[in-house]
Amino acid sequence: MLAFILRRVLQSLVVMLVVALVSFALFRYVGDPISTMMGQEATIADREALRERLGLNDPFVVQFFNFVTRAMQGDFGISYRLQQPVMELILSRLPATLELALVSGVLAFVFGVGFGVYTALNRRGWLSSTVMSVSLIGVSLPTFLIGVLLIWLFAVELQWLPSFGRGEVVDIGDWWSTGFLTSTGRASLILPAITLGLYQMTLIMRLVRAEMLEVLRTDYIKFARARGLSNRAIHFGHALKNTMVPVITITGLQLGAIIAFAIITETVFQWPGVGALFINSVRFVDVPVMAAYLMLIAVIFVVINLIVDLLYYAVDPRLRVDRAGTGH
Amino acid sequence: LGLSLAAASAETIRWARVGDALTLDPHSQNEGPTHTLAHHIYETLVGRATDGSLTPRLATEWGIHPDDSTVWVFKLREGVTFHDGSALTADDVVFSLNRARGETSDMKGLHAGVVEVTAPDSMTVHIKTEGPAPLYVQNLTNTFIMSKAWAEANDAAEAQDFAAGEENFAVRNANGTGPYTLVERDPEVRTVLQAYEGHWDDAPEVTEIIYTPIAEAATRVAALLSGEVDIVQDVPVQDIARLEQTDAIKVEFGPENRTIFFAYDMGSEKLQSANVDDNPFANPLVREAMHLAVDRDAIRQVVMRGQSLPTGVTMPPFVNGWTEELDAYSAPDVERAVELMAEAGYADGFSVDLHTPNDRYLNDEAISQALVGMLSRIGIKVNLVSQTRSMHFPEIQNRTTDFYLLGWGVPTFDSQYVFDFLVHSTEGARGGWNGSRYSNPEVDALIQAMATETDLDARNEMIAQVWAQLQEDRVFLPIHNQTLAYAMRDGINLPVHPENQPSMADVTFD
Amino acid sequence: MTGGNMQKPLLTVRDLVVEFPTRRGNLRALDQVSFDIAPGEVLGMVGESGAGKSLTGAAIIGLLEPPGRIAGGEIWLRDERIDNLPPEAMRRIRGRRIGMVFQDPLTSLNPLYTVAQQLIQTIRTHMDVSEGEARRRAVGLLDRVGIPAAARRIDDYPHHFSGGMRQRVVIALALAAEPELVIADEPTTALDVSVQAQIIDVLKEICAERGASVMLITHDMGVIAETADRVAVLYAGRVAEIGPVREVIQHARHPYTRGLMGAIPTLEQTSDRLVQIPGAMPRLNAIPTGCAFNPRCAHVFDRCRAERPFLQQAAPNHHVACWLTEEGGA
Amino acid sequence: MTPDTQSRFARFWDSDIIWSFRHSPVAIVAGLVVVLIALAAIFAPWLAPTNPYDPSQLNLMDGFTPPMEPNAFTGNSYILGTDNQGRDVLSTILYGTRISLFVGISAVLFAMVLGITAGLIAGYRGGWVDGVLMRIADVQLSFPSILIALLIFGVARGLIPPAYRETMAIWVLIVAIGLSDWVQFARVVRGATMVEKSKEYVQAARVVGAHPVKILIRHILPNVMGPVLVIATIGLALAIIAEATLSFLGVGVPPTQPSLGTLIRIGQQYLFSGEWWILLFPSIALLALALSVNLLGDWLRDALNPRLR
Amino acid sequence: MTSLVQVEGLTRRFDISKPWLNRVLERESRQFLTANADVSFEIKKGETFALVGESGSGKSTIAKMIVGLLAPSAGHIRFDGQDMDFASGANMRALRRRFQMIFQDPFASLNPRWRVRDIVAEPIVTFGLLQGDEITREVDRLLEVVGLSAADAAKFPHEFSGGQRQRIAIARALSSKPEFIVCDEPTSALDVSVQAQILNLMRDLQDEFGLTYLLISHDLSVVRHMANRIGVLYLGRLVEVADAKRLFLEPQHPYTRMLLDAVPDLALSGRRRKPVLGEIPNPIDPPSGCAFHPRCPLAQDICKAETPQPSVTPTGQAACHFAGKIGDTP
Ligand SMILES: Nc1ncnc2c1ncn2[C@@H]1O[C@H](COP(=O)(O)OP(=O)(O)OP(=O)(O)O)[C@@H](O)[C@H]1O
Ligand SMILES: Nc1ncnc2c1ncn2[C@@H]1O[C@H](COP(=O)(O)OP(=O)(O)OP(=O)(O)O)[C@@H](O)[C@H]1O
Ligand SMILES: [Mg+2]
Ligand SMILES: [Mg+2]
Ligand code: NI
Repeated sequence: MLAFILRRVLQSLVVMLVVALVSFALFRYVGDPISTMMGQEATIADREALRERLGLNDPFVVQFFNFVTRAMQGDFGISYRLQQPVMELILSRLPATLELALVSGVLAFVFGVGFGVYTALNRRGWLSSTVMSVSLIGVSLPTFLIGVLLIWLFAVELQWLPSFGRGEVVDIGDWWSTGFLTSTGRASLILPAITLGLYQMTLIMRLVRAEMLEVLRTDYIKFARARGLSNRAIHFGHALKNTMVPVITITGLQLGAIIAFAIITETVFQWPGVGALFINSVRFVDVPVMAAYLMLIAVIFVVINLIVDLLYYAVDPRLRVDRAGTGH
Repeated sequence: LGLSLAAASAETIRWARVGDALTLDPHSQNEGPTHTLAHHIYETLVGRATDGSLTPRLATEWGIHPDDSTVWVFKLREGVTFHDGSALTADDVVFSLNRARGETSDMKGLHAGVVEVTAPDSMTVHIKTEGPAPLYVQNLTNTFIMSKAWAEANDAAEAQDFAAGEENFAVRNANGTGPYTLVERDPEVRTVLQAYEGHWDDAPEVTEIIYTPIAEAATRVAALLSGEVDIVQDVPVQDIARLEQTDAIKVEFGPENRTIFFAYDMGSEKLQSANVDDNPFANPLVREAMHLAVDRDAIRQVVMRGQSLPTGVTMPPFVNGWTEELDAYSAPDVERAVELMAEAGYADGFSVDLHTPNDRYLNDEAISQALVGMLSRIGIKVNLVSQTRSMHFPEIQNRTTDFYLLGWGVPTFDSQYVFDFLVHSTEGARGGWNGSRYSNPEVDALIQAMATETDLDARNEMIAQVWAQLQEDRVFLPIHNQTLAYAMRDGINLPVHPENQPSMADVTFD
Repeated sequence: MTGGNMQKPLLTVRDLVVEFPTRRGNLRALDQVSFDIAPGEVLGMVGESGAGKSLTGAAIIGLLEPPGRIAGGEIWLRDERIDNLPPEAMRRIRGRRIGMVFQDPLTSLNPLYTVAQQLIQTIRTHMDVSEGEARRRAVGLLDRVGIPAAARRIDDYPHHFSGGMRQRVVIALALAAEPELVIADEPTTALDVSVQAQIIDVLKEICAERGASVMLITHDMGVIAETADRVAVLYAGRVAEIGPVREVIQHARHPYTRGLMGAIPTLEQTSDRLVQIPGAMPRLNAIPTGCAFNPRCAHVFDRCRAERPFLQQAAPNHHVACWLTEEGGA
Repeated sequence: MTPDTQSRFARFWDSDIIWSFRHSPVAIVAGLVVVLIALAAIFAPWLAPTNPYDPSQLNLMDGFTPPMEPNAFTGNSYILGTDNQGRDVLSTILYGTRISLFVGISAVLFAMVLGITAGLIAGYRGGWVDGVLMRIADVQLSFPSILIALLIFGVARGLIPPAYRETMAIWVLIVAIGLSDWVQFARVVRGATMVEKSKEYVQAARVVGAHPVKILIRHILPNVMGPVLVIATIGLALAIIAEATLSFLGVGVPPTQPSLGTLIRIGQQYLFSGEWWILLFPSIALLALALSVNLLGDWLRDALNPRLR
Repeated sequence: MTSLVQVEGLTRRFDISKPWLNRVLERESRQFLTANADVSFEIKKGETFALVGESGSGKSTIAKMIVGLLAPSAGHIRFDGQDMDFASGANMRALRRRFQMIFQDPFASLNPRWRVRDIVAEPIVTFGLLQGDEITREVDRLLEVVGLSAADAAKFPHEFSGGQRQRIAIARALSSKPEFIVCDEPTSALDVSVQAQILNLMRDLQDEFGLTYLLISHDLSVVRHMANRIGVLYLGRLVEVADAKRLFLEPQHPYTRMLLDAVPDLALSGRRRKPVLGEIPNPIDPPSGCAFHPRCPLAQDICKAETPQPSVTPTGQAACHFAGKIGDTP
């Protein structure tokens, strides 16, 4: 067990180093940070001086090395754009993104699994076909369009829900601010969560359906039927639990994707999360924020992977003895 | 009755625009939205009225020293206090101006000619420049005054240094003399300001400001339509009509201090992206043809939805040196343009890249696209390279573009600002944005001379001379001056500010 | 039909027809299959792959997979007709009155639940007993099927057991609610030769002990010979021959059964060549008219091609579906 | 008719997959829509009333003409109206679909080639090769697809000389979308390859000493194509949407040659201002295309799964 | 008769250790599974040599090493006097052509996407034996040899039954005109009636082409029917090699005897079959000394301590401390 976690951590470090290396190799082509850091009156000499001071003239390897050594001490530098320590900036935005991801993830999971099971059990019913087709609409239109349409309908025309932002937030401790505790906070979550979750929901639904259909054909389900177990016990106790193993993986990876896809949703809904921060940083070539964000995403993926593996462990007893080493 | 009512009731304004102030440190970013917010918390020596004229703020009087034409004298307002209660003195002003000139300040470009700032007494400040600087005062409208004691106590005596690796205290905290105090600041999310009771001026009607940036245009408009915000800046031009028609919403218009124009490399031997071996832009006939090909009215009508002022000169009307004759533009004449192209030896046209930003000016990409269509009619095949601002501007600064769109505002309200950056040959501090590679020694000499000319009439004559030359040489292809539109709830009055720096302190309620 | 054994049969299958409506027509996978099983009896069911052995079992326990459906005939469990019961009623019969053991012990157990969980769930589904009581019974069952240290191993997961052990667990599960009839569909095919005998012994003993009847599906004649009281030979979805085991093995009447017997290599006698039935069993969509076996039969005559033979008594309690029987034997 | 005398076509027509297609109304409709859209896209230059990609044919004053109504200035009228540049919406949809389809298909092909190669090699060789390839896939996965596309776009902008940018943009887009998609293929192919390689027909080929490359391509590849095809169809729909999403973020095809996604992004700006047609028609086209492709993918998944028949 | 294949001291270990880090942390050493240990035997030209043993005893591993699908960890394989070294290309090519393999599962051993023609022709093409039309003609001929028709060449494998597919596999094996064919459980997936067809076919081919077989099976009766000599494997070791006929009459090793006793009795001779005791031990951690001792009724202390070496017996060889002394135990 310990070895397993250690392996994972080691692997993750390598993954993160590579992520950092690749991102650094790429940043230099994204644009020139200096042009947005200085006003139009700045002279060429001024620009050069700033460039020099920031070490942007150093060879890419040196920049990378500096970044890694500082990052190891938890120092990701100062945002070129917002002039605040990057770590603090990202941490202050993280709760918004995580809450959004969580809610949309839960929505996607609950509805995805629910519809997935339903459509698997009633494979030829008209309701199943309808659910299957309608859910596809969600993935057949780009996220930004869905977001804007929702705003238009629910915020402008019906005026039921807020069109932007997080509403009132409540600070919990130093590190967390939550929108769950206020009514405006909760109302503000609805549209972005739907926008973000729709795609994942469709995905999970289809996956659950496919896996469930597979599992329902297995011998042990046949044997369970032959023992006269109730349909409930068979569908939800035996079949669904076995379906969950692959579903957990995909959902886990999807959670990472949700956080990444939040970029679009956050932009559309002016949701103050890390995704919006990142996209603004790209526009401003705010290298420290971009680098830190990518590392964060890598960390989140690694953590999620780890959790997924541990969940596997909990769900599937077969893995408890022999699986330890094999990654997937 | 009405007056007392307005003053008594607490009025909150929820205000949205596209982006947030990047920092509260008043000297570390020379950028519009940052200054706009700073104007609510900090003050400058002189301000800018909505008609573009200078107004007294912390300085009540100013002028060139009668004995020394290189010294500007400012008399400070009595009874001004910072939000922490301390009184404003000349020391604070000296400190602030020096801070703004500092190595890490982004405002230093505006104070490049300053040699020394001194305080002869506690209410007077002297600013000495290298030579006579008759227009220097115009540079001060965005240079904010901080409390020396506060800054030093909080280790913020210099503007934020990016390379330092640490955050400056002044980035998220503020202690100004302005009409509002900072209550809450969550960058890019929400900034809350409260009226400062100790402010020297009349108490503003707006007592609380909640400022929320909303990046997406559609969302911004939606927020106003759904009543979630009261004032929206940066209204997309296409939505203005709809907003005007909406009950309980009105839109205020006004000209902005920014000209949108195209410029082309007319100085190089050969273009970087063209399919011909020479430089067609160096040919005056080609430049003339391009002018004739452009239909500015169509751009105004369709692209800008009527929300622009087409112009024939690269400066807005507020600017010293502007005249109606310069502003006039010729009607499009494609036939003539085609003839000129043939005359110039480009009967078959040529192809060239056009660089345009797509997230900087109102409909910047669409304007460029429209130009592509217009030029294609006279045989110039334009490849449009549309990119984000952080990619676009370096192309101009590094001279890697042949043909580009640029918007230029004139914060000093004087033509020299345009000449210095866009026209003068690239030398030292001048000509940094001269992507046209225009180089005319006579013009250069005039520009240098007008910088120190204290006789305003003579100076104005020089300005007119330069403009005449520029127009004749067709150095720029001006399109229009941007206009601004602020949309707001009915009952709110907020005049449009030419620098797009509205002050909520100016808001009145019906 | 009357058996020699005049006891009332436990299970009666009459003219069972199972069809698969497919796009290439209606496939008749079982065609008028009839037999019965007396209480306490072991009926062996043999036949080539695809002959319809498993389908017969599935039809009886009501687990035909769609689109398969019972298209005719009747199935009686004692006095109750069970082929047309509503699903819920049928569910209560499954496990409680008819148990089933499948071929592959490796896949028959849900890998995510311990043996105890699966056993207890099954017991409590059918019997109104407490959790503790169910557990006690479960341990007893495991003990009975020969799992050493059952009390300790009951909380293990299936993957902790070897193949043979798992099949014992499967048998325990099938017998958990003390059914009257156990259908064992090739319970030993997936196991090693050396373990097969162990499993068959356990199954047989424990059923005998409880007086349960067994329908033993297999294609291994050796297993049948040792275990069954009677045997039914299936060919292309039809019963070719049914009778006491000794009769069928030693005096097979149907040419197919005879061929089958000759095809089995044995330890005892060695000839150079095995008896070989030419050709292969017809596909369901191409079953010849008349006797399904006629294209492969050495004794075929005209009637075989035209008319389908039905089961006829050839000896006491021994029925054969072959026209030769009527002609007086080959 | 015995199987031997059936013509190739008859056998094809009678094959399970076609049969299942013929009996699925959803699949037929979806297939029809896809074919129609594809044909319309392919023949856009002949079908479209105007060429919206030729700036010299555009008249700015035609901009914002409502559908079926004459323009206030020029008097021109268009079936589906015009957009903000005076482009005929119908023509732009036709041309844009062409680009969207091209980008989508090429990106999926690119991802497929990359993913299949990596998957085959990883699955067949196993050991450290597998380890390295799968770790690369992990790294790739920890970069969300949009980010990859954004970065690649940024890099390409920096690397490609300006003169080629416009022509290269579309290829960059293809690479960007494709690169973010290959892992899926690689994983599926790797899994299937590991299953197939232990099958006896592969061993039979190895016994006669067949070259590994030949075994991979001739034996294993055809047998892992089923799931690959399913992912590819779903991936096609995703790629088309991804192209649209990227255009929302400001990277994508040149604005003078709008794709379906770009057109939607443009139209989206006019949602509140009353020019609904610029958004509505392209959205319908995109929805119809993506939905049909998805439905086809769905059907294919079920049709290829023998256990579900 | 001269020997065609000689196997000497053949050993195969599989590294089944956990990853390096786990080993370090859990202080475990590397783990190996010995699938075959020190196996030696020879196969004479024209004979059928059979290997029997329970599942996991290492039968397939030996087969794979002989045809080069797996590399031995130790030991030699000589084919017709030449050392087989699969790493050396050119030399092997010529040798490779002379042996072939038939697999157990006729469903998995034919590529479902290939036409029968291509499947059968694959060895011909790979070895470059024939060109163009000759290939087609040869394939047609081969199909007829194995009892199919030339028209079948254009079909896909799924259009055939299991027995027919195994015939196709045999045709493929014959296509390079080999002298030696390794058959790994060629009939265990087939029905007895089809099995008889295939076994007969194999015999006929042997007579016709003078083939040499290595036949692997767990079915003693099949082995009895086909083989000239038999090797019995237990946990990767060859415990007994004997002449086929005599092995069944006079088993020298207690394990062989046990296997024989477990074979179901079809003749209904009244012989009770005795289930084998216990189960196969874990091959990762085999018992000390004679691996069979935990299940052996004759086990003595010496069996736990010493690994018995093969000793000559009246019928061949056996690796048992009491070899030859068990014939008289009942
Ligand atoms: N879902 C189905 N659709 C069509 N035909 C089917 C289906 N399921 C079974 N069959 C057919 O029914 C026949 C009987 O199948 P069954 O499984 O009962 O055979 P079996 O005698 O048990 O064979 P085996 O020994 O291989 O288990 C076979 O020919 C089979 O092809
Ligand atoms: N690639 C491998 N890695 C690890 N262990 C293996 C591998 N291949 C075979 N083994 C092990 O080697 C032993 C012998 O396997 P082999 O397949 O030769 O047995 P077998 O006698 O053919 O059994 P069966 O009758 O089941 O086919 C088994 O314990 C098996 O688990
Ligand atoms: Mg069966
Ligand atoms: Mg084997
Ligand atoms: Ni009778």
